[in-house]
Amino acid sequence: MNKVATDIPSAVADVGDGASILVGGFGGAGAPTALLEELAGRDLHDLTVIANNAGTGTTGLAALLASGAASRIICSYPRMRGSEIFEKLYSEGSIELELCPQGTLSERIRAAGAGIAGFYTRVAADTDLAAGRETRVIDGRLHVLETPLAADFALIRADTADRWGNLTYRKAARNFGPTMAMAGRVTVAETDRIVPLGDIDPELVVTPGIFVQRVVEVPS
Amino acid sequence: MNKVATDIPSAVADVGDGASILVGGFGGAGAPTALLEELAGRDLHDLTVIANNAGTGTTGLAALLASGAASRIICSYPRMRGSEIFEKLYSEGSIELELCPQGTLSERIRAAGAGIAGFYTRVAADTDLAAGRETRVIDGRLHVLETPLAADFALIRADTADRWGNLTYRKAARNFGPTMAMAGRVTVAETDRIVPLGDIDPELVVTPGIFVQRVVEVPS
Amino acid sequence: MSAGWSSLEMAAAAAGDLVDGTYVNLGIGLPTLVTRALPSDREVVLHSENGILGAGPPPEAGDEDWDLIDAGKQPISLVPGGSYFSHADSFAMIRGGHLDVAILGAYQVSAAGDVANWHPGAGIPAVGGAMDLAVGARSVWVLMWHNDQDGRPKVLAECTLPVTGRGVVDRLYTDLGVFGFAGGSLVCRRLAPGVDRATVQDRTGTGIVFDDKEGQQ
Amino acid sequence: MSAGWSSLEMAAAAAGDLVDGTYVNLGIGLPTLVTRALPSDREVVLHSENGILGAGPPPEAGDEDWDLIDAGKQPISLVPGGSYFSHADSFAMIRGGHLDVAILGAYQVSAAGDVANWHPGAGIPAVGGAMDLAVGARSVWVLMWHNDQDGRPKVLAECTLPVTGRGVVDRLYTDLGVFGFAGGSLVCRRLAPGVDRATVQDRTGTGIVFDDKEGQQ
Repeated sequence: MNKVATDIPSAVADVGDGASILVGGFGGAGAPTALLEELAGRDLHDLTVIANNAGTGTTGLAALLASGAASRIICSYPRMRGSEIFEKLYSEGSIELELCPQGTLSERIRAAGAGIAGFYTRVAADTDLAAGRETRVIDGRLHVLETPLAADFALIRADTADRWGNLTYRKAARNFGPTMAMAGRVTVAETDRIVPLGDIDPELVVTPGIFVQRVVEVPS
Repeated sequence: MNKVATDIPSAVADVGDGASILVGGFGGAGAPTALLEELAGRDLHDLTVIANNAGTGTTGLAALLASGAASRIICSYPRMRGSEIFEKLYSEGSIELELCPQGTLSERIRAAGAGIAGFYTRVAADTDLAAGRETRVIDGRLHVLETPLAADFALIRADTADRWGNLTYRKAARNFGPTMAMAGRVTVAETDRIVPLGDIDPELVVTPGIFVQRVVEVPS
Repeated sequence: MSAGWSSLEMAAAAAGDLVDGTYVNLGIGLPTLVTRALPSDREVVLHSENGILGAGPPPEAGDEDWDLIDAGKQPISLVPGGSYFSHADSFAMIRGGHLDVAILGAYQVSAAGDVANWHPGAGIPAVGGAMDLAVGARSVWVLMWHNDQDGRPKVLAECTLPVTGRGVVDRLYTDLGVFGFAGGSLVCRRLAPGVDRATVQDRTGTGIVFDDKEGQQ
Repeated sequence: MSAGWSSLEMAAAAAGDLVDGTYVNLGIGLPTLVTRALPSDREVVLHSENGILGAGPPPEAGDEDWDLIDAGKQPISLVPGGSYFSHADSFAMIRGGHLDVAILGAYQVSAAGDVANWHPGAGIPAVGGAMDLAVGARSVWVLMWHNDQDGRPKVLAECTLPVTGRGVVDRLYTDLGVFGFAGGSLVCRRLAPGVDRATVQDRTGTGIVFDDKEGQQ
């Protein structure tokens, strides 16, 4: 078993038009910048991107969006300093936005990875973000039914990997990585380094390799 | 902030009749034996115990059950080699058993800790364990609605703690600990050692202290 | 607008109400000032939604670590006893009622304790973790200016902007004082120095019940 | 009962069908024998429901670590590349479809691929992770004796004991051969040495479609 991809292009070679992609990172921390820019350099179309933000500046996710590859984005916080590329695409009507509360977003992704077909949460109940959604009163309080959010691919950035796909993360670059890794039908991790099998302390593994299909070394 | 209890009795001093208690461990690994035996030595009644097993031999959970303290147990695997104390109580009608699939048990506990009011799972659908339960067809498959399982107390065993309640575990003694810690209104961890604040590498913390109310040093 | 608290004084009022051992999430914007005003005689653990407990002050210029940022994507540090965890675990803390206090910024707050802070009314909205914090934290405090840049009240009988959560705000800190909510009414608990009851009522879009013994002394 | 496979030979038949890179959960009882029969030319990663990936063989006597046990509470070891995680994460792996194969022991299997393995019909039942594995693993294999201790068939038209999961079994390994399920029928894919079609049909409680070219050669 060897999940190490030889280079960046081969790590995401099978991402095609219409694919749904979970993209790790909170701002720049944990963003799989190299994988995103590889995709940005292709002639991709109609991707659905699921990420916390909608990219800033001109690199990484912003580059992918600027390439016109994405027709839809599901995220919690698209508007921030530097999100001009997304804002332009959105105002032109070139990209559809589904806004989702951040914790509901991460929980929907976890649900997909954990085989949970739906869950009830108070978050967003009786707000515009839950307009028209199925609700249920539980213990006297209004809840919204939320559904799992899986994707064809999960692209994440981690710190250390081995050839079985075990991953550790660095500080708060962990963020969405462990959760998205569970929910990608194919999860690809770009990592600072790849070490021999057994070099990662089993107590320190954050994402067990079972959730990861490919790793590629991209030193920062 | 100092969550270190001075001794075992004071760590569980407020456990009273009728309390619900999450009890960590898978077999003996991760079982909070000292805390359980402290409770067994009191004149407690009508406890609800939530645990994977129902105790074996005569120590730990078996001792608590033998003391007559528990009137009800929710678990996945009560019958195993050495579970004679539970079997006797059950056959006498002294203890009520609610059997729950192991993954549904851990997910119900997590739901309580994570503020999820209910979730749908295929597990147990169309089996005797889900008889009479609310169901829903999702994507053409039958699912069961499961509810969160919180408790007044969670008693767990960990490896290393600090005075903020941060915890690490040892090997597969981790099992239910991190999940139950989230779901106890008061979570008490007995640990092999307590180290100064800052001595646990922040990347290695498995249970952040926010989930833990008390720690007590019980060397193994 | 010379009377009342500065932004740092508002933050200090909130910070002073955080007792030892409190787990707190600070929203982006004004609430981040609370970090600068925390009394040194107590341990308050700061939670950052992106997977951090024990968030500490910004590092010296040149020492920034862009893998260690806060919810506003600004470089921070980690205090001894801090930890890192995933977003799913971070929001389990929030949604599961483990945070003692969330201090939010806001566009508007209503007399019933509704808060509106995710949708400016026009343009692209951005909710982030606001709705999770609004319903998940055990106690929700709002820290905001009492009036908007044009002098209009931000504390109203009803929010006119889309709400983040309904009936969730427990305390409100503004430049004019500290407020609570009871029986569907805004209650003034404390007036900022140099602010009188008539002024605060005049600058508020809903009736106020005054219970500000401390502030009047 | 002299014809057919020993328990270890049954386990070897299943083990031989596990390809390199497979993530497998082995139920307690007979399936644990699969660990002894794994071919050395491939890496198969063993999952243990109590929070282990990379479960390895039992340690030498005297080297047991009771914090490192398998689902049957027996001491094991961890192979390089292994990891530890919580029960919630372990069952997220199971329920979420991340395990390639679960090999379960069973009391009964039906022609429709139902499996009964949690309730012996009398006494105290114990479900453990059986129901989670039955619906969660991508492929569910059952490893069991073809008949019970009294010679009665355990492969039936319908399970008479409470089922663990319905229509979930993909393959069945018994002492008499290897079976699949198609169109509501049991399909014999391979006969154990010395077992003929008449014998296996005679010892089975449901009709068999034979597709055992390999076994007949």
